[in-house]
Amino acid sequence: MLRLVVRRLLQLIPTLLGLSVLLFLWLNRLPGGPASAILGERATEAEVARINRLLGLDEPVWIQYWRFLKRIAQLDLGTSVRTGQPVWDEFTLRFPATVELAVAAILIAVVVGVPLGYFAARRRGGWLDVTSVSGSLLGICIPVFFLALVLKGIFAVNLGLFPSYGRQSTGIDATDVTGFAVLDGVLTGEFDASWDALMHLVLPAITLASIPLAVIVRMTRASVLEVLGEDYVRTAEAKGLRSSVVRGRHVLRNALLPVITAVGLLTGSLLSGAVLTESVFAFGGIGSFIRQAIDGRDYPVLVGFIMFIAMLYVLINLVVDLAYSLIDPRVRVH
Amino acid sequence: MPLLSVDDLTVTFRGGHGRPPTRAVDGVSFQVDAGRVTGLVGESGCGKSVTALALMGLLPGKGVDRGGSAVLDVGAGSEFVASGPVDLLGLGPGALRDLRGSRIAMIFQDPLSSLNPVVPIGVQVTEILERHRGLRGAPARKEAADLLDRVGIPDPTRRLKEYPHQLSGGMRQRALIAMAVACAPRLLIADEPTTALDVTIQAQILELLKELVDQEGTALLMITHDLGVVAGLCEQVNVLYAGRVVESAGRRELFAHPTHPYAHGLLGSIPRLDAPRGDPLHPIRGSINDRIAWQDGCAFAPRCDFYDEECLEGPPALTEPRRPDHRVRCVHPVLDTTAEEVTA
Amino acid sequence: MRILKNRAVRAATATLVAVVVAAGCSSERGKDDEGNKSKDTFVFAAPGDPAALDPALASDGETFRVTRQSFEALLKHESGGSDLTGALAEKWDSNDKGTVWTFDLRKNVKFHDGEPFNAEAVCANYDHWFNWTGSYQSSAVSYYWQSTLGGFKKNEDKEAPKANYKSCTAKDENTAVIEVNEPSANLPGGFSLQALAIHSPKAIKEYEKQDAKAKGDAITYPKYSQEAGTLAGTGPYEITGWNKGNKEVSLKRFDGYWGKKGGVEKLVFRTIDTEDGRRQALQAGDIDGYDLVAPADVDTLEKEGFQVPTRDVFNVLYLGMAQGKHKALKKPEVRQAIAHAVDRENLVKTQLPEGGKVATQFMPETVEGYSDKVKKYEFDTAKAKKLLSGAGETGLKIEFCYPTEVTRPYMPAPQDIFESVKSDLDKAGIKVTPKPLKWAPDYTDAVEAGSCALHMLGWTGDFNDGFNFIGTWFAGYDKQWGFKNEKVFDAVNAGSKEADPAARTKAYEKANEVIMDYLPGLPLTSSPPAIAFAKDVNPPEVSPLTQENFGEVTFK
Amino acid sequence: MKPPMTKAAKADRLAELMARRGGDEGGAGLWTEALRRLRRSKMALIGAAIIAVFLLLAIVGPWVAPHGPTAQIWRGEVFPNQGRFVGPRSGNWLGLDHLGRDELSRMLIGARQTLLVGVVSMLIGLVVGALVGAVSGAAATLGGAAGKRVDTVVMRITDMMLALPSLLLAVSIAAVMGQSLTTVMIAVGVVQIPIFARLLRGSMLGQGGRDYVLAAKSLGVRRRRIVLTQILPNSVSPVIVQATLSLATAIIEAAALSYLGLGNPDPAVPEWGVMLSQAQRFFDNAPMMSVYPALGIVITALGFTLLGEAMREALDPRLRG
Repeated sequence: MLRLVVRRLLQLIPTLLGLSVLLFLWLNRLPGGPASAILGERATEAEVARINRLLGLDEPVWIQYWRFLKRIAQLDLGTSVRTGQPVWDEFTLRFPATVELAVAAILIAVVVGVPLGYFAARRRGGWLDVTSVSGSLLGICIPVFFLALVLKGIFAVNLGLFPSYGRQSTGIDATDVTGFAVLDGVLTGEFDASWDALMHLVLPAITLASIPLAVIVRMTRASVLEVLGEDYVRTAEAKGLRSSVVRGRHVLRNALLPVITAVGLLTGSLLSGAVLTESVFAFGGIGSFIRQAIDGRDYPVLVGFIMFIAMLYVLINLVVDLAYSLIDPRVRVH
Repeated sequence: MPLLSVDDLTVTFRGGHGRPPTRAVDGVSFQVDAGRVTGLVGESGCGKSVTALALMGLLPGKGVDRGGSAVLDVGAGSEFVASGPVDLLGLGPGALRDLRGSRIAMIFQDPLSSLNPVVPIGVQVTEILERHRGLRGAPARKEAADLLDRVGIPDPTRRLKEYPHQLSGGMRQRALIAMAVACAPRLLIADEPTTALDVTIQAQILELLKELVDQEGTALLMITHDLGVVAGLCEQVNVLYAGRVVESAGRRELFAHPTHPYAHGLLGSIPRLDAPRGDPLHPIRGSINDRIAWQDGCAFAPRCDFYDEECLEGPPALTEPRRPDHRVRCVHPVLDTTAEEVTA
Repeated sequence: MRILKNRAVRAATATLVAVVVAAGCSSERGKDDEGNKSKDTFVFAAPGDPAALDPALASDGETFRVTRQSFEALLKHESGGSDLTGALAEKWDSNDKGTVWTFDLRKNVKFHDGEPFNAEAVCANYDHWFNWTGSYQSSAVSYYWQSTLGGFKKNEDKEAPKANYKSCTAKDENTAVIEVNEPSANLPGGFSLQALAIHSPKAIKEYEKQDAKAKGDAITYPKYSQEAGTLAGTGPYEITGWNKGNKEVSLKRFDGYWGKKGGVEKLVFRTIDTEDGRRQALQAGDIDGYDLVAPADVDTLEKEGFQVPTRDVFNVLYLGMAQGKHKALKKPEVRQAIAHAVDRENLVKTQLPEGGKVATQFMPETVEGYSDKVKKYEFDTAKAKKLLSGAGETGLKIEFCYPTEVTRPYMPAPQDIFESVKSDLDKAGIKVTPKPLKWAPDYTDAVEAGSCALHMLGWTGDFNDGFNFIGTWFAGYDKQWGFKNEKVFDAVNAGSKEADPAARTKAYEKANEVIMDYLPGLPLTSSPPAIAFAKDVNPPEVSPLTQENFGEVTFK
Repeated sequence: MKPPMTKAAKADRLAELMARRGGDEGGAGLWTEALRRLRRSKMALIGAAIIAVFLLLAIVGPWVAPHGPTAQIWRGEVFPNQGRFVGPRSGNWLGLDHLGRDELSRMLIGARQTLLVGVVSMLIGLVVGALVGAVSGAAATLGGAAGKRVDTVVMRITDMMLALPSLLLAVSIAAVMGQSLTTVMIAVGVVQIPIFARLLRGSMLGQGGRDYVLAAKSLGVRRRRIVLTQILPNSVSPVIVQATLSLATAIIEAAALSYLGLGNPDPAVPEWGVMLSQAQRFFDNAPMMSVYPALGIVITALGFTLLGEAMREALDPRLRG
């Protein structure tokens, strides 16, 4: 098991190197530089030239790349041009928010999606099947930002049930332990802070959950349908087992295997892809930060981020595989 | 009276999706006597497996019509079932669940796909003990170990923790058998239990089944296309064709005097060591799909060497051309066969 | 394996239950907090995060909006107006040449860290800036110092502007004298810049060593500038916290303030980058006010009973023309034709918030030097057509850049304004090829490089001096415009070296007339950036320079 | 006693009876099977209906549109800065947009643009993705050790592409190429590439293990032929399904890009995504202005998705029944 982990991490290195080269060439093709991004309409050519010289952006690409490599070697992701802070700090500052959001979204998707998919499969062709499937499909078809706006308009602005933006209310000055607002509240006993953070999570999480939900419903449905046709289910029935046992032990446990992989990958994409949701709800996560980085040509942040995501993906796949080996005896990791 | 008497059992799959309805079992009648081994023989597609599933109540609820009756003497009753004879086809799902595994059990064809890959063997055995015998925890595991031991699985306590993919094909089938006999059912249905195994194992498994039924006094309904198995195991044989019993007789009688052209053909198509060199096999021509509906006449007619217009005048009835205990559904039974022509 | 799994599951459920239960019983308390919180905390939503908490290092309005509540410069603009008045200096004066500036400082003023404010303190600050080295000299860090007082004691970059700052001397406890080499149009206005606000010398000493490193490929702001409570100013509020994750800066009332104490106990600035986001937050009652209201929302908000006070205009939006890019623009008739083709009234009527005006010249009427006698180009499509055919440019094809994904105080809805102007030009028979670009850096770069034949850009004044407007464009050759015209350049520069305010104003008026005769581009509009407040707030005096002092805020 | 039948007569009679019995199951090919099931699936029918309408609009829309997309004919009547808009009325059945243009006309003309974006970007993803997938799939199934290596490398890259947030990718593309309809199409298309690649490769690997391929190999059929004539044809069905689904995602992604201000800039060719992202600013005063394009997008996307899902189900041998 440990060997697997190590092997995976080693495999990561060449990938990252290749990726970084591509990135560097790519980003260097982007017009405009950080200087003018900082100064906006106040930028004059001279200023831009000076700043670029100061940042060594006037040097040839390969020199820049070499510098970059040396930095990375020292585990230094560089410094954000826009905020003037170390990229790593910026990430660690904002990532927990995104993780919280992504996890909440996935939880919703799983808790709602799996049962829906299961019963849809059981009553295949029935109204529940049709509604749940096409309903979840509808989820995919609504542009996320529009869904976000509508949800916000209704539940935050008109009904005032949930806060309309951010992670925490201003009144509550929660002590920051892990950066995970909800968790912190529990740890420090500031339960009102936890509650507050939860409330802030609801709308963004639902918005973000719309797509994973659809995926999970369909996967669960398909895979349950498949399992229901399996011989071992028939065997279980032939033993006269109670239907609860047949469903739980024999149908679900097998049907959920593919769903788990899906959940893993979905989480990954959520962690990197919450750009729209976060910016609509002004949720101080990595998504909105990256969007600003793109607008501001914040190369170090972008490079760092993509490196970050790459690692993240490898890790997630690892976790999925390990989880798999826990549930599916056929793929024990040795 | 017999343990199980199936009378005019019909199973029809409603087409749906624009397909014509297909009648898989078309008025099958046969009997299984307590403690005896009864064979249900026929080539694939003749409806033997469907018959078995119908008896087990494992056919899908939707889109399937059942007819006729299958009366089983369940002995002592349960919360859902009155004791004594009950018509399996008339029972509700709850009742069937009570009977399945306890009074009537089944062994399937492919041992690998018939075992849940992600649940340890032990659990798959104990769960049935728990369900029907209320055994839990340690005693259940103990009992399970004994069962595995009885079906000849070495080192049972270790095996209990293992998963199906860690067992050999034979082991798996033994495990399935262990589950089937776990509650000493009155009737055990074995659907091609050896087809998926290689020959050496086949023999062992058949041996095992024989022992078990002898010890327990369990009646065994052996469903197979393999006449070898029939010859080795069954006391009473029913030959199925296109969803109907076309010939029914004791083993010796049948092998001695296969009277229905189909049965005759079946036996004729077995290669035999003592046959003179160059003496050709006599396969039955065509496939089971070349048939006509029973109500139009003999379904076997299209493949039959002897048929004529009489065969096409409505369904032939069961007759007893040779002996009262040898029933044949044919207009032109093959009566001129002599013993030495076909004997195993 | 299974055991472990179960344990994990149990743990998870346990926590979950804990959270929910806890939440359940504590939610009540949460509500109460909300209840009394709104009494003493004023939450204001800004469109962007501050860059640093040391205004001297910043060049963006969001930083200044925050620091202005905590740091004060020598001078300031009068509340709600654009005229200079004393802040930390009670009176100020200069010699006739305008090179020696004498400030009579306010007495018994204390910094937040208890240090006394006096002439030494002032000079400590100015010398500190003047002696900046390394990447502090980058205009990304010290833009305003350089644009008002030029370079540094030792310019490390030959391209840097030459120093105009000479010295600062403490004549006595309460008199500071700042000398410059050349008279400059940026003075005295520059002394009011938030970037030149005075910090406690103690703090400066302490954090001087921290360098703004140009590390690898970015300038790192010094650590102190990213933390609350490092610097100390003299303003009505102290910065107590900057929660970057939460995009929130919080300030506490400073009771030792020399002037009128802050109206509310706590100020909080939160960042909500989208217009809708800010509006909805206000409507939902999550915030007490926000800036940069979309014109479309002004009316809605007022209808719903929110307060949307109108600012005076202090900016100008213009239609830039790059003669270097498109030869036809070199012809005066073409430029005039375009001027006549555009229906600027319609922009004001339909696009701008209440209080918007048609711009007749390159500065708003609130600025000294605004002239009524400039040549006006009224909307007249027919005339435009005639001029074009006269210039032999009928069926003129031209590229028109506009920025996406941005709203500027002077340009509320770029795409809409663009589309209106475009359809005007179409009517006059000018074929426009639209070229949208991301605001920064794509758009700003393209415009700077003069690669946008037509483009929209604008300017918000830093302080009330004409040169701060026209000087930024027409003091000399500039690729953005791509024309050389000494007449214009001279007229513009005439005022800048002029020490006497009256004469200077005259010069600017002249300059405006010259510019509008030459018509390098077309001033479109001046629009007041709208700001909104909740119903239960007594808003501060709104400032044309968006320099609101939130100390004036109280709750009804 | 009837006269004896001739052999021929008997044969005919038999044939007749066998025919009467009706054919047996099986025999029907994958596609005919699938089609039969499709014709009976509600989802498929609804989806197809929606698509049909959409296509019709896309084709005739621009001709039947009463006004030009950019003509600010009623400019004087709409005041976005005062929240005063004009709703549906005779002459402008869907009212006016925020610049006094006829909303209906813009919707009609927008339909074609939206379709264009969807189709082209889907094709980009499909063609490139399928190529990549096919190569790496072929390499993996028949390329031996070297092939395996090729395959892993290719898949790594696609993994990375998948890992990158699609918007980030799209945005940076737009940044390089400048904003235009083509940019949007390419950006959205590129995002689809890895999906198609993985899909095709996956199902090719699946086919590669099948007996008939082994058979072909053992018979010494040239590898290229095996891939082209055996593996590929049997691997396309999931790709076709995905293509249908991609039409939907493409349209939505395009809308997202527009929301980020990277949509097709040219007001002369309104696209629903752009219209939506421009209109949502006025949601409070003129909700319908956002609702029209939003509905357009949602319904169209739903159409393609429904059809795609139905196809997926119809083609999935495991879900037969």
